Amino acid sequence: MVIKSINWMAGGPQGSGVDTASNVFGRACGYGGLYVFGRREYHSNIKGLHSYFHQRISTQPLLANVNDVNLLAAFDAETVVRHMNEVVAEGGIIVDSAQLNTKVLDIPTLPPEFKTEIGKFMKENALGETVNDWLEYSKKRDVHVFPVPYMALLIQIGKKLGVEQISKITRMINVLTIGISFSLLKYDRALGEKAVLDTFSEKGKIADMNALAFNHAYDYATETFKDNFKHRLEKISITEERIFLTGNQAVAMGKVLGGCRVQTYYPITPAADESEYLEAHEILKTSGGDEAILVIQTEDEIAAINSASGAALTGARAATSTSGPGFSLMVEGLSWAGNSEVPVVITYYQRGAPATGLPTRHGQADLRFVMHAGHGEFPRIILASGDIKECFYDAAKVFNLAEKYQVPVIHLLDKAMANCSQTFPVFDYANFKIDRGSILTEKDLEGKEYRRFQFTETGISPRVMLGTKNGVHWYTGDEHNEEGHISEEPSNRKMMMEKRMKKLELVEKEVPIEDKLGFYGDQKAESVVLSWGSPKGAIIEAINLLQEEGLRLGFVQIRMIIPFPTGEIKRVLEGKKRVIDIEHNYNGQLGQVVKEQTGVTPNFHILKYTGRPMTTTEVYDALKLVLTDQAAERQVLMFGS
Amino acid sequence: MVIKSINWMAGGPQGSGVDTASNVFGRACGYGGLYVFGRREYHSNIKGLHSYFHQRISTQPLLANVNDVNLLAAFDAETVVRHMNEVVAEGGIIVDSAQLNTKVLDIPTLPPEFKTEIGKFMKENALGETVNDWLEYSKKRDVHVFPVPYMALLIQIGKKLGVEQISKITRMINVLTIGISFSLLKYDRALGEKAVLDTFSEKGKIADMNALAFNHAYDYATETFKDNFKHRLEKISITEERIFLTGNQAVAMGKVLGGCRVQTYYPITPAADESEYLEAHEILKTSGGDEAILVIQTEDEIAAINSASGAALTGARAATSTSGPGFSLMVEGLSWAGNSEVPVVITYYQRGAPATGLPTRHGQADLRFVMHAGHGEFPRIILASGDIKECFYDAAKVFNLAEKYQVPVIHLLDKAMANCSQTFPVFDYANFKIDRGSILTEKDLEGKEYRRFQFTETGISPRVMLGTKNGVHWYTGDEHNEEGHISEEPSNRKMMMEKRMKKLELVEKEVPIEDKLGFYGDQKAESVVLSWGSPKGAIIEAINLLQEEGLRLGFVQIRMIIPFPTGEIKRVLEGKKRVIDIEHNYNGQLGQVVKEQTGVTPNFHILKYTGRPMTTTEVYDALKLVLTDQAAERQVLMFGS
Amino acid sequence: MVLKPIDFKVADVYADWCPGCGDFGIMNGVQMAFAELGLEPHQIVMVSGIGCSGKEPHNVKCFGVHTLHGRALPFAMGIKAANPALEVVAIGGDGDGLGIGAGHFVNAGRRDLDMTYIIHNNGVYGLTKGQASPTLRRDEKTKALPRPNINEPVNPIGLALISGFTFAARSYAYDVRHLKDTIKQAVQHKGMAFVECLQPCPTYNDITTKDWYAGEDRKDAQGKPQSRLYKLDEIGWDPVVKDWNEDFKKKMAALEKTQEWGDRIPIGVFYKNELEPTFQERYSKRVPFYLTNPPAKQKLVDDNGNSNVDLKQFLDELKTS
Amino acid sequence: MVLKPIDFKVADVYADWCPGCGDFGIMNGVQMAFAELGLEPHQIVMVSGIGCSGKEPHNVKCFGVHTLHGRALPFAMGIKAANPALEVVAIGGDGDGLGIGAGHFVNAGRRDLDMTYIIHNNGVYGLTKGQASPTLRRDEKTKALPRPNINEPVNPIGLALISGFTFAARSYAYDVRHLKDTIKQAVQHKGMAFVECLQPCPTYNDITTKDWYAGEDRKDAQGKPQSRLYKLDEIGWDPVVKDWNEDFKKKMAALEKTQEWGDRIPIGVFYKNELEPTFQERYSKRVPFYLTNPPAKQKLVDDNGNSNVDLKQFLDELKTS
Ligand SMILES: Cc1ncc(C[n+]2csc(CCOP(=O)(O)OP(=O)(O)O)c2C)c(N)n1
Ligand SMILES: Cc1ncc(C[n+]2csc(CCOP(=O)(O)OP(=O)(O)O)c2C)c(N)n1
Ligand code: SF4
Ligand code: SF4
Ligand SMILES: [Mg+2]
Ligand SMILES: [Mg+2]
Repeated sequence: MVIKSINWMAGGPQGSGVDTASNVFGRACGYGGLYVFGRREYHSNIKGLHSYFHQRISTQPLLANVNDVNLLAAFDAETVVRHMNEVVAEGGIIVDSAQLNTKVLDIPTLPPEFKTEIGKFMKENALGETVNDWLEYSKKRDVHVFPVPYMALLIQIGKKLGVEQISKITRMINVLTIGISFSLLKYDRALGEKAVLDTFSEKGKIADMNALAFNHAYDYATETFKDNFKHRLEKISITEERIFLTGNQAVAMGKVLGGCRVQTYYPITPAADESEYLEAHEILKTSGGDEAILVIQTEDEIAAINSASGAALTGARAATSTSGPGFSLMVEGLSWAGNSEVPVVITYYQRGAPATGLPTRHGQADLRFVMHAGHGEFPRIILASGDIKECFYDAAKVFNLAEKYQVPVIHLLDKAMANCSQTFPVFDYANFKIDRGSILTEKDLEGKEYRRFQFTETGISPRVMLGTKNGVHWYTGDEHNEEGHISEEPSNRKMMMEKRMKKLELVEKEVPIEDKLGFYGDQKAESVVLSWGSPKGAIIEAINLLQEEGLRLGFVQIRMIIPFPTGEIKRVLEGKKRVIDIEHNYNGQLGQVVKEQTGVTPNFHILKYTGRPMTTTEVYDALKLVLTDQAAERQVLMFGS
Repeated sequence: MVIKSINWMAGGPQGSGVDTASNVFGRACGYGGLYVFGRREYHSNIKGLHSYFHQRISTQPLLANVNDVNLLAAFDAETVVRHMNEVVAEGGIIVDSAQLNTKVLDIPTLPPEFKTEIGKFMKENALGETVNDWLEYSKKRDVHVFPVPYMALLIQIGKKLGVEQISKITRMINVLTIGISFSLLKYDRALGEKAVLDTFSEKGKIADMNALAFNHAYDYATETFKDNFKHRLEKISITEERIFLTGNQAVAMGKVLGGCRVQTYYPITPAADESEYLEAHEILKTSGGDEAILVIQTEDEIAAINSASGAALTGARAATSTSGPGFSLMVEGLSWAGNSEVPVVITYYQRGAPATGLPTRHGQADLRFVMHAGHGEFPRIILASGDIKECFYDAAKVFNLAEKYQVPVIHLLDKAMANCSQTFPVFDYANFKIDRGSILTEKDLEGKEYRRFQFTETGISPRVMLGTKNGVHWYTGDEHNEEGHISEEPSNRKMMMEKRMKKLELVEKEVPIEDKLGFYGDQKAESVVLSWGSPKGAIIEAINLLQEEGLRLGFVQIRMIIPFPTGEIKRVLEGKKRVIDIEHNYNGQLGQVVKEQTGVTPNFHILKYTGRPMTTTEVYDALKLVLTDQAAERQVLMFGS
Repeated sequence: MVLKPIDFKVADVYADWCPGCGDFGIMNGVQMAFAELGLEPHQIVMVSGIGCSGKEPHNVKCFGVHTLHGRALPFAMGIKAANPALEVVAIGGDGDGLGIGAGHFVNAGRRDLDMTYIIHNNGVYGLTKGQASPTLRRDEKTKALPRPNINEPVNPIGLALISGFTFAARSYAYDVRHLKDTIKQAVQHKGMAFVECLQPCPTYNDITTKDWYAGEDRKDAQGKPQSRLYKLDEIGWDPVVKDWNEDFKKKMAALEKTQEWGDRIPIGVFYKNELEPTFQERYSKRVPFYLTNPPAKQKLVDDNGNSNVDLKQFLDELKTS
Repeated sequence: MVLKPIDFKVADVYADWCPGCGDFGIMNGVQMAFAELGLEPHQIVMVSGIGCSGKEPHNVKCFGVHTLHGRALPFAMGIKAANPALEVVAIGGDGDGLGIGAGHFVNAGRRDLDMTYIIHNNGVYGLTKGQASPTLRRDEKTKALPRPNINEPVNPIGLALISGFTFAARSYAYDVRHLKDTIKQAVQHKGMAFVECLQPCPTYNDITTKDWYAGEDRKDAQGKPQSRLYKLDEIGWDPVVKDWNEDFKKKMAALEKTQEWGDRIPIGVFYKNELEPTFQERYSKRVPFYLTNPPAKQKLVDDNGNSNVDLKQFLDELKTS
């Protein structure tokens, strides 16, 4: 089933309102009963460098993004240069007419290596040096160009508003392009206006100013562009309740649901938004008494993990949220938590790495790292969500796992998920159970001698929270005896190691299969895709497309990384003709893990490490090559600027 | 070939001179042309808790330690309790007669979990509660007991010396037991005396005092113990020059040889001894001008790795030295070094983990961690030495690898190697070559435009040191272009990732096979042992013993962990009936890596994670069970207190 | 039930410090202080770093959290913030707190959680065998150092004052009475309290030894050693800031006092300010029920075992239909 | 060849700070200072952390080492120690240097390497979109904060003084001339120099803005804004410690000056002491050829390509036969 969609993109300098525009656009579509999938790209920069937002819109639920752009709203010249070729035939480009004469190679924000690239492109295609020359090239590919005198329009708007300050009006370029866009797409103006008003609702007069700008631009375009731009966005009527949200927001809500009451963090992209969102909503509505989530910005990530562990010992469900560089600093703390059996949760958003890497870009190259992070051997659970909905439920579940098995849990996410935005039917959470595991209270302990690390059949010792009467006990990062005191005795050491490690066997046994992996597509097909994390949506969409063409394919999404569902995966993979590993990294890390665990070696790899997430288009193309025996063993995807 | 040896052990509270005694003992044996292999065990404690030193002595070169003790010098009651059963029939125990009536369960330093253990032992064997009762049990096993009135003897010695201060004489218990030991073993008294004098040579009068104590005790024993203790230590005459040293010392010397001129460190066991040894020898003798190694104690390990990287950028060969907890903190810095192609060396001494773990005990559980440490993917080289001699040469070689390939190199060691002491023929180092890789100077650069990260065929870009005229350039932890400026361009990103990663292919190609793995034993045998690091010696000795019994076995020691010598290992392992993985960890980590890399799954595991190193005895026993088809898939070794 | 110091002892754990180590004194001081404060073991959490000093919680009967090298404060902060009803006392070595942990030290001052931090100042890294700690003076060469110390020392109380600790004191491991009193004041202080405890390390620090503090090297005419330590109390020192106007002055005076070293070394409370609102007070302004229903005590769950959270407040903002 | 500021510009790198960002001013100040100091690009290494400020080296033509968040000082220390001939200037944000990097800051003071550290004090974590940095005052709520800042601010110059920096100054991003002069003095200072540079962040800090510093909110009768900043020079401030006796007094005076904020904010050199031996001097006592043949310059190798080291000194100690 090919999901038909209209694909709109806004691009411009970071700080010029690309995000806001896209949010308005997405909401407006949501109000019209449409599904939205938004992909957001931006530099590690606050103002000036290129950013863009791709909104895919459909009447059908969307799982991923695609390459195509039907309508590009270019705030500036660079956007034209970077995205022109993504616009499909019969698509359109909204461009500032003042930029038409800009010389492409004079755009100051283009780095030399990119200039070299486009220089080559210009030469190959005999392109002139101005934006206009470039657009002429597009026109030859049947792309409509809609030049709009942004400044002139803004001045008209400013006059209507009685605002003269240039900076105040230029800020509205974004809303202006939405007005133009919706007009071109013939979308319901009222929904656009409502989205504008809602988005700026907390900013008083600004909301009205923007609404006026929107309408002015809408009118202008309706009057000006009479050529028959064929793409249409039409509202439909729906009855179900839907939400429009990002991965960060889904995780935050999931955490609250799961009982998280202490969140520590040190600012880092793309994790910090989650913590700030939580702090903004710190006082919780509950069916019981007063509750709140305490969000603490610590001095660094070392403090973040260790404070969270400290909090967890008191009985508060506690988490910290970070990305690669921060997690690198948490490794020692993780090791302590593992050794002391602390139920602490680490939400880990992968991004382009190594080092500072591509701080605002996507990556999935930290799988092996999280699996083995920390000196020594200790149990941990790793759950990798594959989409926003999983983000939500997993973010809640991890706290149950952490407390039940008394282990640190890593919830593994990535930038693509964190920053994409999607519409969903309102999440159902009414029956989400809280399982706190084995906890002893003051009463239970009366007259007893409590040993925190008592040897038990399962390896799980009943917990007592710090502060509980009759339950005084000790923790140490050293190897310890049942009381929690330092012990260097060999036989105690052996038993303690085994006590800790065997908890993983229990997890393996008790966690239901559907939380460990997802299976999609055709179970019986001779080819199977193997993946984890954010490629999920693109893979499912691609499989569906291939299915339509009679190319059959299964897809196993690995959700639980540790303990690894070895048996199940082996069963699914064994005997397949093609095992196709798809991930956002260089080494094909999941493929390696699968090989190590199951003995099955993936024979095809579709990898991407440009920092940009895979699209359905790319995955479809690459898989088709594999299935038609035209692919190399290793395909490296490159789409996206 | 069974290596015959005499095994002496000294035990007592930490701080009572166990180490010094053992050093004296070992040196004295060395002076007599004998080979020594010393194993040292101590608590994470400065004074009071039990420590011991096992010295194995032979006329043949020794590769490892064994379980047996022929003569135990017990400084205190606890030593008797802990080691009595290690003393073989016809062996002996030197014990303080004042301790004979000590009640075993009253020894204050015994932790409750150990008391439970020995309680059980006492019950099972119907042992009485005093040290004497225990020794009676030993006597039944044909062990000689030599009670010595330590205090009375010391007072006599004090009188001779004119020293009354009790604390000054009690300090000499250690030397006293050596006098007794050498007398019982009928070893050359003069060599013992010389070892005492040399050991205390920097302490003035103390040397003489100790020599007197040694002689006094020697005489006392000769007169007192006429029973025929059958074990003998005999000097032999040799012509070659030998040294007696620890792993820490070997690494330090290797570093200096390899050109290390900046060493940063933060104190941690068992790494710090190396840095302090270097600092004590900071001014170097060279064939050229003045040189010195700058040793810097930093405020933490984060500073240590990053300062070392900074130093490396200036052209100084730079290293840092640490163990698990410290390395955990270096992970982010490692990632930066990988991304910026910094030739920095990390000397990593594994110890009992996780967290603080067993800080003074042994472990090999950080293999997977070092392989994958750091967010993102970047090249690193990992070399794992298997004995003191390899420690020395590898410590020098790693600097060549680091500079030639411009990657961080991890030299992986462990506590067993760091703290064992051994005699060797003087290392031959006259022809050790320094290879600094591709470096451009001021002259080379004249009139040229330099790009630090220039794309090249091999992935290696010529280096320029900070400060070089005409060579200004940039580093960043962000992804960067050839100049070293931040770049988020997808195609540049792809090329940079590939540039960095492909250097590993070159390493793989250029490093000679003998640096990648060692092969011992019978290549054609149907069983092969797989191991890395310090078990090497015990495995070789065990194989030799089994060989004598007609049980044939090969052994492949993996020395280069990254890049992994996949092809070579596959060749060695494939088609073998038994692949036996031997390591000091819980998971059989090297086995996992081998499975992942070669597809070959080890079918037997001999593992140990008590924090104590494997002995030849243990490995021999375990292998024999495997070869005679009596072994479980997984054997967990437990020897050593 | 009024407890005695002995009730804070741990029966089956051997305190494995060297004979004569100042840590014994500090342990006793802590136990006495807890007893006199009328606390019960379960009300207290002792959090430590790694070092000889870091082992202390194992020898004190209350909740003990022996953490990582340099990280006592972050753990303590998480504990205290999640359950402000607990009496949290963090302790650690000078290397632990002022070397690897210095960043947490500085930032803990800014946060002003109502807890106590005691640093064992022995001038060395004890447990790693005597390297220079950040408090060792420049050019000093203690026993185990291959070369004299190349760095200047840090000024612990000075650093605490500049970092915003609202209580700063110094005591001495062998003056257990004084130490006990000082710890009591620190625990009772409303705000983040710092105690620098001078601690001889007989094994590795052969410079600032017990004898040195006691002035064994400078006896008066009668042959009586002239202790180097004197009590701020005795000179009528008033550390308490009574109104904000005198705050800076008192801070500076305290700082000046830290300059005294060598022949006269002051011990006692240098500075104390309870005017500053604590973290608890600050946060309670935002979340009024924080102290009555802190994170550690919240229910999370309803009677059916479901999460008690109503996500409406989030969802309403996100709804598009 | 005398270089001009423009010679320190980097042609093909776009400086991507927000319009009006104080970082532009700082970049200019640095470039001007380097030119006026008569330095050539290859003699200088600029080391930075991560943040908006951390990008600065890419816009200055000299060796640039853009490191990790909070780690500029450790890298700089390694560089300077290995090659003391280099002029090393470390820079970074206030979050970078005083939050995550505070431990290095404190310990760098103790080491007193002869280099310079410039902190860009903008009160926020710029590059992560405006969270509170350690210098933001309590209860202040800048644009991006969901809640007012709950922590007290750190006092950067105070912390430098207590930590043993031997030079401490403050300047202002938009007073490029003053900034240039201050940086020059810092670089020329023998010892570890600290410069706090007040830096408006027009995007996230809407409290200490350019207008606020300029006093646009308090105009005199003539309508002229009354700048909040004043120069220590102008009040005849003498920061230089001429002999050790006056050291503490001058330090305290400097500290007292840091208390001024709000209506009158001093800029200039607060404190300067060159009596203290630098790390270089201290180490040279042990290794006399350190400055002439530092680690970065040693040969390592003999004419045959072999290591030039003679291990005899080690081996002799270890020999048993
Ligand atoms: C991350 C890390 N680095 C180093 C160590 C090794 N280590 C153990 S104790 C210690 C220092 C102890 O000195 P101090 O903090 O002054 O405590 P003291 O022993 O003197 O009481 C160090 C460095 C460690 N445990 N963890
Ligand atoms: C270890 C680590 N944690 C977090 C981050 C994310 N990060 C990037 S810049 C920054 C803060 C920047 O603030 P500041 O240091 O004040 O510099 P400014 O941007 O204000 O100049 C942070 C936290 C990181 N890069 N590395
Ligand atoms: S080494 Fe020093 S601090 Fe540690 S226990 Fe011994 S005396 Fe105490
Ligand atoms: S966010 Fe602030 S500090 Fe960063 S570039 Fe923009 S104005 Fe400058
Ligand atoms: Mg100490
Ligand atoms: Mg800042």
